[in-house]
Amino acid sequence: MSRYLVESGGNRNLPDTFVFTGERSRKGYRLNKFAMSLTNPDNRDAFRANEGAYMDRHHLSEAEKAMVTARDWDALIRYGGNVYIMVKVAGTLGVTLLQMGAQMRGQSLEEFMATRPGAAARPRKE
Amino acid sequence: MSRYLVESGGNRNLPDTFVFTGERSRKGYRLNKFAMSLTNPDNRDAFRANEGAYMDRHHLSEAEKAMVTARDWDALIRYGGNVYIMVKVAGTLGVTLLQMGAQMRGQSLEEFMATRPGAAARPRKE
Amino acid sequence: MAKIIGGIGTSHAPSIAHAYDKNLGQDEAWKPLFDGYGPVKDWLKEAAPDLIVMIYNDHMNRFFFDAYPTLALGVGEVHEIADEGWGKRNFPALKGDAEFSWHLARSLVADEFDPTICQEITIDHGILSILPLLCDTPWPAPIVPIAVNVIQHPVPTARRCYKLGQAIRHAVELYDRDLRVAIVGTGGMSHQLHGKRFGFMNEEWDNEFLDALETNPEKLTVLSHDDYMERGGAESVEMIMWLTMRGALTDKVNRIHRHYYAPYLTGFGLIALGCTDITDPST
Amino acid sequence: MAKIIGGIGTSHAPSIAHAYDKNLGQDEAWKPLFDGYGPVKDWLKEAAPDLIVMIYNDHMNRFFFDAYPTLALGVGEVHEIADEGWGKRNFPALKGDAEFSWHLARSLVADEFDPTICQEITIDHGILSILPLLCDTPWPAPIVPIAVNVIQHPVPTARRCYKLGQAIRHAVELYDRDLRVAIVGTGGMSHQLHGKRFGFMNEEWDNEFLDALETNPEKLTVLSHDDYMERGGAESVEMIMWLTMRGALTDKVNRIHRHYYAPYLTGFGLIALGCTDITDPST
Ligand SMILES: [Fe+3]
Ligand SMILES: [Fe+3]
Repeated sequence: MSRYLVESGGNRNLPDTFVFTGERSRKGYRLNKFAMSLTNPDNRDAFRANEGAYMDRHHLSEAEKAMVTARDWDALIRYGGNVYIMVKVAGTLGVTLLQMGAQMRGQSLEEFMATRPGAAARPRKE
Repeated sequence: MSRYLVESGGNRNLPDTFVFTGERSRKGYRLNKFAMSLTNPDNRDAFRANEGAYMDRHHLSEAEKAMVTARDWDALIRYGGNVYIMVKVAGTLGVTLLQMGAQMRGQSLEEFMATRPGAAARPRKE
Repeated sequence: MAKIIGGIGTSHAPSIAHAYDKNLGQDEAWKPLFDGYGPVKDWLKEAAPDLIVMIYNDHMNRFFFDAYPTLALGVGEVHEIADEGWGKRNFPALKGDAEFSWHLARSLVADEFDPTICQEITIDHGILSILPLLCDTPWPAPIVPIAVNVIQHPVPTARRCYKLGQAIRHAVELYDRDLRVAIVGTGGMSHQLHGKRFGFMNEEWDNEFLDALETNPEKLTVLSHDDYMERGGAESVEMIMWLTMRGALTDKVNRIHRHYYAPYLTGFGLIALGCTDITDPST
Repeated sequence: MAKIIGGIGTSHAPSIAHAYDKNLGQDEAWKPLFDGYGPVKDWLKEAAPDLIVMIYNDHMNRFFFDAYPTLALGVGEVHEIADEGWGKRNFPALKGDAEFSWHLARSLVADEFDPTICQEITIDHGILSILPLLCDTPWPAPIVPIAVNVIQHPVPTARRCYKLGQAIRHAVELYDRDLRVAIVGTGGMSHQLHGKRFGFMNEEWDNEFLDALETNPEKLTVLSHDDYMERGGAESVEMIMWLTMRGALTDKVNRIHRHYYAPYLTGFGLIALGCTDITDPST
């Protein structure tokens, strides 16, 4: 096998893993571009004020909009969203990375946190 | 001498030549950024409508503005302007590359064209 | 398995675009240039490549010095035409080949090249000034653009550009579809566009370069940028992009055509070389 | 002549930034992490480098996939703080060192690296999440940032990252000012942030990596990206940036400090290594 096939990542079909390959980046391009725009505070305000209108301005497809509207992080990432960019959508909507992760694992936040080594040490108040 | 000094360009002090080094790019950054903005037709209109105001919006220094106002292509390039970007300023102002070149050589356009091998063949009407 | 059928080295220049758009191809001053492309255009039509890889440089129409790539690879399905400061030229956008381009990206990165991967790229006269002289619209094949920094020093060495061509050949040979690929390297031959040396041309050196490019390209890879700039003028350093084209071909090549004409500011050179491992009659 | 005095490998994570900004450093959950940085912060203060080269990755805060660099080098006099989607953090901009950075650009390009040269770059948690744990403001030294693509595959090989470190060392040794340079490589150790494998950590592998990084880094350079992702989770491939730091050091190194803590989502690792060719008592 050519060296590049060994090196280029995502060839080993790792379980439950969606390596962010060029193919995925290409498919998720428009979605990620929309989400990247949320690094601008005015854009965050505009998105929060009217999610649908903001997504329309970024030409998202109906399927893409539906995944955002449903906060379906698992679907968004399978589709081609990059997790580091999807957290910008989540952050704008007040959803934390821990909440995203619990959802992707099909758990409640409490169930997920109980699996964390540091969880016992963490004040659970917040 | 280290290989990189041989390779990095602009070490041989070529006569009448201003190699576009990092140092020059750094010094001319603001000037080149202003000129690069003229790849947008609305910006070209705005610049033509009021050169001074447009340059102020791009925070050019008085010295930078003066060189543009004087169409002093030689000074602009010595200063740090890149010739491929300065032609965007010239083009917006209706000045051709041949005119820029003649000026940089201290010649009239006719004098310069007379030095060109192809000039004899060229219809001189336009 | 894909294969490289041959390559073209050619100058590029805004003046060529201007002459084309003003319909000056039959003008006395421009006819020698336009006619010179005829045989290469015919060859390209006959050879009918499935894909064209084009090595060129962006003249600050897509990239600025806020983030100027040493190497940039366009991986999109389409590449739009740039506005260089006097309006977009009236040509259809270029079609890309995303699948091949991403394969090329994988292969180049594994081979220790560091391209900036561009899903959006706009094309300037580095490609578009000479493309209409090489083929008619609609563009006959998808184009994969690779932009090399030859503007803001440090620029890659001549040897590095040659090695890039070898790495492109390697990638093409690894590709699992039966594509016939042509490669084009563009860049003005002798010219300098600034200072008292504005208008410098060196016909002798340009032809020496064309000789060596065909039969002994290694000789050109050991020259420094100052060597190029001294012999051909500061802006002629872009000739190193022809070496990328040459690096992608077989060691020995068949010359299809060669042409040179230096009327005003730039040595306009043109060379088409066929790979000797290609037996396909249509080449 | 400049010299590299030592290097630091460290995780980076938005959660560290969050904990810092919420003043959770003495919180039971975060205290082990923050305390772990104490000895390295002390060492850095004592060693007082004149310049810090930082290898990190941008998480789509400066660059997007329209043009995503495999390597990007910040050459500005100042590097602004990025807004990652929840407001800029309240820190002063980083000071750069344009003169050294352009030297580094020249040396890297001559050594066949193809960085995108950035006169404007904004810095995200790849650097900023851990910088306040390594030193106090005002930032004690200029920082030269090098961003590596570890996000959008293809990403550079582990070996290439190591070689980049060697090339940085080479450039530092060519520099004609007597600078004492530290190098930092950042990147989360084991972690995966998506899918059912979200939250995956592998303490055993992380520590094996730390062992080998110190004494046998070559062993880590032959692993493929899939090896890294299988052992540490998909996002942990950014560990290859630690190899750049290691490649810039002497073959043998003095361990200053090592720390590991994996409370929630990411293996937080930290190692500081001094170069054995440095006799300066302040290191
Ligand atoms: Fe050019
Ligand atoms: Fe990271």
